[in-house]
Amino acid sequence: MTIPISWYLLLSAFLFACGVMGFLIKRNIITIFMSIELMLNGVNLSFIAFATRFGTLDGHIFVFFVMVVAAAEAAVGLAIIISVYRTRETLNVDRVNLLKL
Amino acid sequence: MHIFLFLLFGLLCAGGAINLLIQRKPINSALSLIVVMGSLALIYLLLGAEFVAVVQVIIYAGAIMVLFIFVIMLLNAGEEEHTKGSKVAKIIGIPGLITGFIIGVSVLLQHGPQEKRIHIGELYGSASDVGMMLFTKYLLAFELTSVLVLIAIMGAVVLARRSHSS
Amino acid sequence: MSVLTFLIVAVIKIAITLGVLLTVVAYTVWLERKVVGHMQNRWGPSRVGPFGLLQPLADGIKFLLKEDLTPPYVEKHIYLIAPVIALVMALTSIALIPIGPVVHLFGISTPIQITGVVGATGQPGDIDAGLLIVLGITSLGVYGIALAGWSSNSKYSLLGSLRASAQMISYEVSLGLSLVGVLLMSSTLSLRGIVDAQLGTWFGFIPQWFLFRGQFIAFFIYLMAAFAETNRVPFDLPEAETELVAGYHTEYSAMKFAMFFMAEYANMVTVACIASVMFLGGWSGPPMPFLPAAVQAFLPLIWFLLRVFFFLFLYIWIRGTLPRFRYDQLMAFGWKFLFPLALANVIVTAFFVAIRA
Amino acid sequence: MPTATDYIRILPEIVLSVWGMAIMFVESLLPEDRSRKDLGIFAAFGAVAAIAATVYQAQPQFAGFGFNHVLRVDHFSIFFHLVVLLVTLATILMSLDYLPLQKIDFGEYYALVILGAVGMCLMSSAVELVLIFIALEISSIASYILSGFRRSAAVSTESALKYFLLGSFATGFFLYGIALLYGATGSTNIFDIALILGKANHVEALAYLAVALIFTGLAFKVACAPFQIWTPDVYEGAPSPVVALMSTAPKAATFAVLIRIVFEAASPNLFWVIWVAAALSMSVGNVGALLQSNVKRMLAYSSIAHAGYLMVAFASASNRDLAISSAMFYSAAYAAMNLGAFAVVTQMAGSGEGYLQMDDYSGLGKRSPVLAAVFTFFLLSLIGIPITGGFFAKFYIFSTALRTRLIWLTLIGLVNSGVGSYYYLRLIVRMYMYEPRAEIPVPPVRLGMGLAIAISLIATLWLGVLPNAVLHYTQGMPSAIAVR
Repeated sequence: MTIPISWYLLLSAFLFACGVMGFLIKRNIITIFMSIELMLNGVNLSFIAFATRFGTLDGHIFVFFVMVVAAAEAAVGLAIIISVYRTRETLNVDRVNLLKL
Repeated sequence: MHIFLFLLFGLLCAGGAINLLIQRKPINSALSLIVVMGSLALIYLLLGAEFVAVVQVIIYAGAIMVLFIFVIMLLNAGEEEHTKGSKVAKIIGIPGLITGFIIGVSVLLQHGPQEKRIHIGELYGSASDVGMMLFTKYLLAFELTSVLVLIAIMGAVVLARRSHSS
Repeated sequence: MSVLTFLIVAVIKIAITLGVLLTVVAYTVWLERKVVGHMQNRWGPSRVGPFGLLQPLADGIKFLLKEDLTPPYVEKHIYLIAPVIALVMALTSIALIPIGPVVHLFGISTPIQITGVVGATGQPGDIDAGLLIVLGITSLGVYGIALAGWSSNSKYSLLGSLRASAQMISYEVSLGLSLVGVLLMSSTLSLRGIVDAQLGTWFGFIPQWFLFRGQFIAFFIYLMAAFAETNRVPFDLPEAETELVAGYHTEYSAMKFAMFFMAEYANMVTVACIASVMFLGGWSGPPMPFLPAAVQAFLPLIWFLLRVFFFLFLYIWIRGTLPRFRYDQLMAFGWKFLFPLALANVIVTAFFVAIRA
Repeated sequence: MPTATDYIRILPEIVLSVWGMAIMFVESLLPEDRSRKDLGIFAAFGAVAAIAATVYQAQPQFAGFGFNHVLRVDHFSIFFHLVVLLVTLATILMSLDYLPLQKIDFGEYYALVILGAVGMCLMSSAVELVLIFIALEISSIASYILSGFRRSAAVSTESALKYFLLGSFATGFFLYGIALLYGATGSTNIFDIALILGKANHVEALAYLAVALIFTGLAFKVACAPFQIWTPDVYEGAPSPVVALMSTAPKAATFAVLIRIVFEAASPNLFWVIWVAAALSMSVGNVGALLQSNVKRMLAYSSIAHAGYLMVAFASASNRDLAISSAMFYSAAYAAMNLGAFAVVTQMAGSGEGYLQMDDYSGLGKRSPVLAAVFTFFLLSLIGIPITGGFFAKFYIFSTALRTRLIWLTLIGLVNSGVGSYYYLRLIVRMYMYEPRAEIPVPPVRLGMGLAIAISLIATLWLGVLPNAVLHYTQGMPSAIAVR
């Protein structure tokens, strides 16, 4: 049995859309950040699927770098979240509102 | 077999993603994200990307998400409050997202590549292949990640450490 | 090999491995109590059966029959699933470890390794990234502990699991780096390939283990990091009973507690297996031509188990000897000593490998 | 194997990395109560050394692709290297006395600025999307951290949080765009992509979608409407020298990436998307700025507006050579004048960044005539008055637009410039016509700050009075980047 590549691409688009949706509707900072990770995961699936299509490894390499960047972002992001929590004692993004939007 | 595995893990993935949105407690969202990442690793295996699949488990599930859970535990993040939220996000964002998603899906379906089909066991992304490419064609990018990680480490330390006594 | 035989063989291998592993786990507990007892001038278990040999059985029955308490304010689902995660991750990783060469039984040849298969050429095949998968699975084990502490809704548990996750993440780095030297020298990630790279001898009697080929510093780093990864003395801060009652499993009782217990000992076995494969040449050993053929067939297995036993004994020995670290000492040791040392080892090894190439 | 020439092609980046690491190393050796000013001066020398390396690199024999075609040294990259590095230098200089004043005197600050510049520099020379992505992330992550550097101040951490969340969100779009572009062409190298897309008879819808997503991601990063929402908040909360940095250098670098992608790789024509983005940015920025009473917020909105003006150049893409050179000139001029404006804001803000309201600038002309004059000069340049860099920048942009027959867009731009001049002038009027509020002290300008202001002043003036040299250099560029 074989599966067309576009199935993988649709799954990837779905994950990406879920991530964007989470970014828009979630209110907890950590969950919002997790939604961003979900977006990146969706993108990674696209890269791997396309890499399989072309039979090249560039997509794999890109995913590898995305992971490294995600790890770096996670470290910095969580540190920022901790420092926000220290000054504001809340994790709700709407209560982090000293600056008017 | 292949199609069954794809459907199984694909549904797990999609279910995890939806569960992330529905759950109110951050820890549950984190767990569903781990489910998504785990099933993605298995989907990568279906696509033949062996090395990436393993690295996905080690880095995403084994390091990044542990960090998330660690912070959730540390800050004792409880149930999400219900607040109004940004109106701009809801008025512009969600319709924009939906239209974007529809456009994206239609483009992927119409013009997306469909010709190539994948056979199970067609492994080609082995660690040595990826490593070879990483240290030849993408050498500079690889070296550059060290600067990136250095910045991240330094930043995490600077932001999260307690103030100096002075 | 047809798919059916493959499945049957796989199931048999899994059953045997699981049986052996659980027995080893049970008797490691017995051994520990016995050895530590003797070290402290006591007898250790001695009532149930000769030398207390049936003690693990009695303990098992006790765990099964005890009342299974679930404290009222726990996060129920996570609380229930945490010990399962810990145990499953601990038991799964053993599947990738090559325990012996190919055996021929009833006309079927198969390597003694759950994930191994015999390829078309009759050579044993192994997963390319075997070691990475083992590392991946072990790195998932931290979830069991972290979630147990969080879901118990008790501050001792939470502190214990915070300590445990920080400790495990920190030492995982040194653990991984200590293996890189071996990987550089064997230039493969397949565990079977790594064992094959150490099969020869010098002068007919010194085995060409990586331990003797310049990786002894890596070996010691690995040992220390492995102690920390398995939360054993002197790194057993997560369950330091004088400070934290019992750490992350304070609120667990009966079988759920037993799962954590088994997970810890299963992890010890896995870590010992990896150490044997990476540094001590796996199942290799001197040929014993004077033994009967039936025994010879089991020799590799025996060599392997001997090594594992050595490591398990070492664990127990150290537990009977050393006091516990302080938490800041533990972190400083991991990051300021082991980590740079492991990095230096990688650099030096890479240098020598490059010179030779 | 990389050759020696390959290494020369990343010489500025190497210098910066080594310098950054040296700063980190020395920082850990210094006693805790010692001032980090010397470290900052050391960092400034690092920026100067990197400038020297760039000048050395600019020799013609080093031009070309390096490291397996992942980067390319040409006029274009040299130009943006210089912009980024000068901004970095000025930022370090203006931070020397700022950090002790805010009690955040840590050496890591300088290391982050220097290492962040590595990313910004590489963004302008990279032609491989992998490398661009990592370089972009280096510069962004460094900016996230820097904007939360006053970590005991709630506004600063909040600003870091918002910047971080929206920045990573944008990264997601950027990446998805790259993934689809890779899917449409099978390559991640800009020149290969250009070749493949150029050969195809019709551009696949996939490629359109991909470029649109990439554009969305980058528009977030350069604060271009409709993705500008984060800008005022982030700029208000972040430490002022950091705002000076991040509103100029990473922005210029991101524009460099956009130029590479829009003019080089992307045959998909996004004319209307860019047109709308440009018109919207100019209008939103200028109208938003009118309503502000906080100077930092006002400058934030003004930076949105300026991103809009720059987008006009992108809309003139059919007039390729002129568009590229005017976009480059504009980003340099904008960097110079905005840097100067924020330097003055930094100087005025005082301890704890207490004095940021327009009201606090009343009577500055009497209290500190020199500072007021300098600030007036930068504001006039932001308006686009002759003899300032801002004038020629706007002039080239709009004349390019007119030659491309973008009548409406030019009209919108000119109207917006008129609206814009109102709020800049309002500040100037406040400085000279209003009575000073006696209780606000004007701290003396220290050497570091003076040098920083001097750099931006000279740059703005030079671009305004003698634009030809720079313009000539930028006009050499289009042919340079077109060489395959």
